[in-house]
Amino acid sequence: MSELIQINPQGVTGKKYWRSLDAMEQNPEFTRWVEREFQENASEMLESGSRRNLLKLMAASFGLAGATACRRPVEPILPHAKGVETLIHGKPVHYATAVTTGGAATGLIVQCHDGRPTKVEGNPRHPYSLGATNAHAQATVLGLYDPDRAKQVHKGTSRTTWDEFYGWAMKAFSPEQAGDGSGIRVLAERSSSPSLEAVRGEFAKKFPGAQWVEYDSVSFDNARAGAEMAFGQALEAHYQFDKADVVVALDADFLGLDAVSVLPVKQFSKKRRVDTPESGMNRLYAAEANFTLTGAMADHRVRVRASEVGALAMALAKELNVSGGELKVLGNPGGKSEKFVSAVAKDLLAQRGRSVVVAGPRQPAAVHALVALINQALGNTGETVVYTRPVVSNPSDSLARVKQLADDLKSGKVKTVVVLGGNPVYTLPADLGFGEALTKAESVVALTADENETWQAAGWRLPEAHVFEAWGDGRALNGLASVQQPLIAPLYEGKSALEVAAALARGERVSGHDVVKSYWTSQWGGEAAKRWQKALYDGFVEGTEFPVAPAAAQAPAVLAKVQEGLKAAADGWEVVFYASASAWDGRYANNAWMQEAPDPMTKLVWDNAALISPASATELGVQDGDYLTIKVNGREVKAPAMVQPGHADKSVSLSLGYGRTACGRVCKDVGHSVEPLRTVAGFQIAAGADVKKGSGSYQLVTTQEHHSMENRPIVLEAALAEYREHPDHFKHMVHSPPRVSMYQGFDYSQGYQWGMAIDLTSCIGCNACVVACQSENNIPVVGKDQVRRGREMHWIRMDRYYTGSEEDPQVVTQPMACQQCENAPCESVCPVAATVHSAEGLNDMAYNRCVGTRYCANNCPYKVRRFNFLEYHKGIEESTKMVFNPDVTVRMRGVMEKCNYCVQRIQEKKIEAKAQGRRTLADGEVKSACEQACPAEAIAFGNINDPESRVSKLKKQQRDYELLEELNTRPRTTYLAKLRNPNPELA
Amino acid sequence: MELNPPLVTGGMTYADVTEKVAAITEQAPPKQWYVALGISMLLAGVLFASLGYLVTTGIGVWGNNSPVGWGWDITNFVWWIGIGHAGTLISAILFLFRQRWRTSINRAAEAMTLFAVACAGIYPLFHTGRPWRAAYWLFPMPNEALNMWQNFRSPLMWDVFAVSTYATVSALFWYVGLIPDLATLRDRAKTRIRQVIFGVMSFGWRGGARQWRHYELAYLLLAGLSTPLVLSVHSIVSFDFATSVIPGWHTTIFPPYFVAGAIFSGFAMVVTLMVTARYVYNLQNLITIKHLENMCKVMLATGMMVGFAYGTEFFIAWYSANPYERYAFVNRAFGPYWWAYWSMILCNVISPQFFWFKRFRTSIPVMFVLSIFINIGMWFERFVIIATSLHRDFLPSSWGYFSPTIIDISTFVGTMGLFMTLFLLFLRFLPAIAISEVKGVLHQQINEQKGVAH
Amino acid sequence: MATLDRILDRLPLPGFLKPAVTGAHYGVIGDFDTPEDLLRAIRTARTAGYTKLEAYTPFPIHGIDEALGEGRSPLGKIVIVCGLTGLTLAVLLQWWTGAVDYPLVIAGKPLFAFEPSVPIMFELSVLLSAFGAVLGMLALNKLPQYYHPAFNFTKWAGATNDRFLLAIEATDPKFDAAEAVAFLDAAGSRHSELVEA
Amino acid sequence: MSAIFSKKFDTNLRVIAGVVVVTLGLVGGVLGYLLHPNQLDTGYTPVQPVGFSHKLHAGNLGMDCRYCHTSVENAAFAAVPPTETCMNCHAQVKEKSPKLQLVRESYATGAPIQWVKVHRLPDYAYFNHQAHVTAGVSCVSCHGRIDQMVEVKQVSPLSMAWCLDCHRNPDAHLRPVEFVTKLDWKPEGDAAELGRQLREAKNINPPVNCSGCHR
Repeated sequence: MSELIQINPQGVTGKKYWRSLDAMEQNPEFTRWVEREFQENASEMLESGSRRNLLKLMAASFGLAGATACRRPVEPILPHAKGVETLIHGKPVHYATAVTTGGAATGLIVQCHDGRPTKVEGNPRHPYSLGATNAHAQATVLGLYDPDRAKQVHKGTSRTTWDEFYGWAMKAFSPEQAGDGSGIRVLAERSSSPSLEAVRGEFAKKFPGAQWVEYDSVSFDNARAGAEMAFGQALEAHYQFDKADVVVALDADFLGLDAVSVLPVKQFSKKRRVDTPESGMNRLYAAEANFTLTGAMADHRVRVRASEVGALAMALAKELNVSGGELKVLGNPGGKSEKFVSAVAKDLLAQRGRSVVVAGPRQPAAVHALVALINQALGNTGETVVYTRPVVSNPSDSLARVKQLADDLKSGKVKTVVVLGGNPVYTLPADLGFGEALTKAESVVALTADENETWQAAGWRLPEAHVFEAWGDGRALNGLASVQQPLIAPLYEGKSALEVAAALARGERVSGHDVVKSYWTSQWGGEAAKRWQKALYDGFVEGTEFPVAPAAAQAPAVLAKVQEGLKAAADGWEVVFYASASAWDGRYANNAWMQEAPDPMTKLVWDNAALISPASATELGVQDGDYLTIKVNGREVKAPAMVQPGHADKSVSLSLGYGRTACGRVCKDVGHSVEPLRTVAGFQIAAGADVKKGSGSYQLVTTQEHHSMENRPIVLEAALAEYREHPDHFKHMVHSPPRVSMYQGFDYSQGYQWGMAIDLTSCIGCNACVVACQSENNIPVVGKDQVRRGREMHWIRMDRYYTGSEEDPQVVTQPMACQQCENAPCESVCPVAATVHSAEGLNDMAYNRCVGTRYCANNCPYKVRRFNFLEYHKGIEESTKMVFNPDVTVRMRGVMEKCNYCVQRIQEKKIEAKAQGRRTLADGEVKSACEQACPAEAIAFGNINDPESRVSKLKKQQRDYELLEELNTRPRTTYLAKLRNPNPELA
Repeated sequence: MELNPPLVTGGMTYADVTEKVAAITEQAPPKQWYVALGISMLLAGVLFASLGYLVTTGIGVWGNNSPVGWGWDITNFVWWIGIGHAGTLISAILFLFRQRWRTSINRAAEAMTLFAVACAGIYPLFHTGRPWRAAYWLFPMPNEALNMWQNFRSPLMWDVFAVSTYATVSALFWYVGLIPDLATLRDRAKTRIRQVIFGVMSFGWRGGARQWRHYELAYLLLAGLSTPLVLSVHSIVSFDFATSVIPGWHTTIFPPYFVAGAIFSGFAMVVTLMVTARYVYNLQNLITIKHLENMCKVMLATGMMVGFAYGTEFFIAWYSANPYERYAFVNRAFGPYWWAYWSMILCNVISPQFFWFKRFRTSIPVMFVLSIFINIGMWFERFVIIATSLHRDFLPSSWGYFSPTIIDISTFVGTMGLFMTLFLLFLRFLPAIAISEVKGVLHQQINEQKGVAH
Repeated sequence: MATLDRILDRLPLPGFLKPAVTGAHYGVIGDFDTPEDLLRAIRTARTAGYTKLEAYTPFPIHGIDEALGEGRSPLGKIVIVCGLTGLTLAVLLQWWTGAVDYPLVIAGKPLFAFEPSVPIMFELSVLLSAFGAVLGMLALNKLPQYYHPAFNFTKWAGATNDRFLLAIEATDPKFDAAEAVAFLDAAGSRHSELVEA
Repeated sequence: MSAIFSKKFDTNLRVIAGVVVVTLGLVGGVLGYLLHPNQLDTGYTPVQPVGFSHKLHAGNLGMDCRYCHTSVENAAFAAVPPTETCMNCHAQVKEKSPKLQLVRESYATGAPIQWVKVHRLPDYAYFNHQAHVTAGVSCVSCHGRIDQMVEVKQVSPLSMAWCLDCHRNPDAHLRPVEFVTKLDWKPEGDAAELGRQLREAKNINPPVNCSGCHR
């Protein structure tokens, strides 16, 4: 990231950029589309054009076979009438901004091409990103161009304007009409925005009787409630995995779906990395029901039902002698866990102050309190676990407040409801009957991102601006504030929650920019202007972190409360709800990249499923795809079963976010809604379920159908101890004849020679690289049916294998992209020389030369080549085309494509360096998209001729191996064998 | 047992031979011909519709996927090319070996070659994602604008040369053989239009002794050229697979194995067609049981070779101790495509064993049914080699499965329609039996009989 | 037109355009029952001193060349030259395009090598040889030649069916129409006649 | 039986065939020549909405190319200037000229002038002005003597073969960077030798790999 250019802080700048865009795009059709878009209804949008499908134009002109220029199309150049400073056509610029999920902000850098955001990266200087991102952040940019977004203000189903709305609102929210506001309720998504908090204060002052409720569909309240139980105040726990040698995850997916996972992954993998056989390595224990990424990384994993985790924690606490006294152990958390608990306890005790015990957000508050006690007893508090005050308000009781809101609605106390963001009608506990309750209010105002269930239930339907379109701010989990600056003026009529809230609170329309800027300048006083610029440039506001809160628990008193709060697990089936790795709580359901990103564990695409253990499947007599009928307290859903090896028995894991009823084109009829099962009491874990085989079955589609390595040396794996004893262990795992070539080979000793090393010890298999690659390289989405036929297009795929028994397997993951073989089998078979080697060791793929015999793909032993079987870009909206990276050709049907180490980035940096008079690129200057996104820093890319480059150093490790080396393909991508650090006691 | 049964029976004269063969082209064809042509043309129409849909929509209309980049397309290509081989074999190799029994079947067999190669040629062209580019990029034409050339190291490039050479040489060979017979038709022609058409087509052939001298040498040379050519074509087709790294493909046995398989399937197709034509046109005296029996012997021999190759593959996979190779072959027999494998074994290895018995070798219904079995089996052989090798190769993560779509089926059935259309038109309008060659055989036979009589 | 004919005559186009016969008559053609009769007649005619003889038969007949005194056909040489041309072309094509004009590193293999070039070398040799054989045959036989006086023979149709014709051409120094008719009749011809040119 | 074809048939056939072959050969040759990128793609001179004369501005007045094409050293695109750039001078010079009506309108309304693109590469070819200009490849190497053109005309075929010619032998097209926009610059002494020195000094290795231009 060589330069961060801040956006012109005038609110209208974005608009100007946007206006300039069509000129830059030189696309009259596009201009027409924009104009029409602002005039007419969205139904008109179903036009399919693929004008910018560059290669398609080639096809169209084929008839003229080279004579195209006889009738050369007149192509206009439309320069600006007035120049725009800072904008150089064709030169991407980068802006720092932030995105808030679950109330916590993460810093991002967004790349813009000619005024349109095209690629999201992490902000290297933001402590919760450190340059990396997760898959969802990568996909945010596609959400911006989602053609099914809520676009225009509606009253009921008829089109209206913001003026109309504000005209009504200024009256309805005037003291004359609303009085003290006791009839007003605001329901907003969890926010850590200081500006919004200030606006909320103004609103409360204006309407003391009104209530403002914040909620989370995927709730983290339990953790904070647990802290409240332990320390008397709701605190946010921060686990410093980079200081912990032993980590115990109790139903905690801190590497996966537990909120913002980038930082924990960064920290964890730092302790996991093995540079020499002597390096230390942390040890991870996991106890969980569903198989998560955290469980996959674990050195020891024990499968227990979610409701049994409390008992296990209690057993652990007892073993650790937390209370110093007698502890009541609940039930039997499973046969295997006894040995597990004692081994874990021993390990923890040996690493006092250098260990972490972490409970998942799904676990009840008592478990979190118990875990806080354990950490305290181990001396971890203050070392590896610190507490701060939470960044969200009402941190521990949002569900109760939502319930209160629903009750108020039902009792008719509420006249006006304002929903700011989210989709409460779909995500709130079903027993609240929120959609039904809303009808009791006189006026319902909903500001939503898409025309979702909540939008449909509202009277005033307001389009919410995308995070890249609006000013805002937010705090990272540790309190560090970021200003969220827009990268483009709203494409449609969207406004942010902050703008609407401010208008309602102040009784006048205000721009988001003014609200945010005036809040922060008021905080700074003197050097406000300079600090504002710096905050925008840095992507965060220096010095806003919260101080560490003192946290000390009175063990016996807390234990008493814990024992009171913990119940023994009930027998019978239980249901666990988890956020989907793709759709999350449904907010990414219309994001095609996320739908097509396979679930990291099940590899399921375009669906959710009811995950059950193999034994449970046998018991129920079901196979993958057979319907299950799941009943909880009289509520029932039907969902297709999927066998998840390593899942706890008698437990069903259901992912949220599917089966939406009011939804865009992407998520139409995708998956099964499990939301009807969620209740206030069983919002995350529902016990006492009745699970039966249902009638019929359903087609589930995965990107990987075979899950065993068939004893082949694909992912090489060993225990750390083994590696220490025999550092050359992996060199002997594959026996192949001497790799002698008939040919002399080519000299690759000069200049840049690109190579990649992927550390399988670090890789957590999270998909960030997959989506980053999709975004960078204009990779099409093909849809469920095409994936079923085996035609997914991902250039990098995340292979996942199970090893060991079906009941208790271990998992290894392996990112698999083009290996850039020096002796590439694909090259010699191409009849038209469309794929040949470059002087820098790249396996070039010239799409415009390819005729599509698919021979190269057949002959690729790694099967990483992707063929455009159909026109996969056909029918995508003009607006969605704006997401394309202009530096990468959009491939037409009939051509082969594959990873090329982001050659466009290599070229860009090489040209830049040369223009600056530099002879060589520095290591790390060129980052492939996958490398840049990877939170585990498992991927290293660079010049292997430079002995000091990161990739060269990794390749020098003894763990380094070439996949299928016996074929003598001499791949440039090599893997570093996977190490685990098992506890000898449990081995 | 007669040592050397006559190849032309029924005491036919030269004029009888002319009359018998030429009359077919001069009289109105039987009703069945029209029915058959109607059906064939309909199917050929299905082919063109399928190809049109394919070109306008993409390869995705077929079942091909990743990892099975080639499915029915290349299977059908190899199958059709293989079928073609019998024609060349009969006309060239048997000619060189002075096998006189070839004469009554070589013309139709050569025509079959041409039409089979035409059907085969459709696939390499249309299996590409962008056939409009493949059409001219695959031939080395000077290209100043791009400065790009083909990759002559690619087996597909070799295919381009092999198949186009094969098609050209076969057409030349076939047409050279036709010239004297076209002259016969010209001289028999009753209408001006037939006179002109056959007159033009026969180039003014007179059958002068000097013409025959050059002609015979040309024919001999073409036969001599076609013999290594026909062996090379299927060898080169097999290189598509043999030079790759995929287990199940990467096999040195492929060239002879493919050639044997090609002859096997080609003879089966000749039997299928000749038995039918013989029945419809009453050609029992020209295509005798002796001809058919000889073909059954060839099928038995080549079937055994193919069976031996199947066994060798398994042995080598085991002997190589290469786990990927071993798996590939175990997977063929016991994996998801076990049914294809065992269909292949049943049709190709078991069914020709009946030909050990003269009773079956000389039974028209038995050989007809078995020839169809062999054609099916040989199709499965190619499918097994292509699809089962591809669907599970090195990394289990990329394993997949191939299922054909309706367009796969319609394209394949369509090529049969095209083949039958061309073949029926050939039967109707051109001498289906080499008149002059049969007369040569008859002359020799007459002399031999005289010799016996003396 | 005559000048054109002369020019075209001199063009090195094999077998082109030279009128088969000049003069009013082509010669006398006799019509025989069997190849053996024909062979006998040829031998008699040669003994009788006729030199410009041509036989027309529906299929090639062994021994007729010797009987007519014809030597070896030069076709083999033509084919060898064509085949070698094909071979050379193939080598040059693959070497020049791969190693000279745009050398591209493909799969780490040499820019030009003998082994992968064999298939195309072979195929091009065969292709050009086959063209050589067919076009050479046509050229040597002066085909296509749509008009030939022999077609004027009243019983010509038999020549491509079951009759065996022998022509004594008018260019024969010993030629005399009446004598030739008588000679052929005597040699066993069923019908002999003087044929127009 | 009488002959089917007349005596003249063979001669006529050959004459006709000869004529056809010669004609086809001629047509093929002519087409091949005309369709060659050197003929087909060069000479394109579209009519521009404003009669801007490069000869006047860049030639007679001696304005540097980069006065208008500002981004040529910094970006892949050389950028056609905004109307504003025209108005820098034409607010004072020829401010009433009817020829500049469109320019003034554009400036007043903000509507862009619809220039017609002259040099057009296929979308899959990623040409980068910055890379060439900073390496010392002059504008003239591709665009010709723009300073002598009243109307801009494409003088190079911009075909792949043409690109490769220079990428393989760049020496003749290299000059010190300061003279890049001096279209009439001639090296003192041996041009090839100077080019070689520049290439070595600046480590210029133009790519001839696919990915050099196609991504």
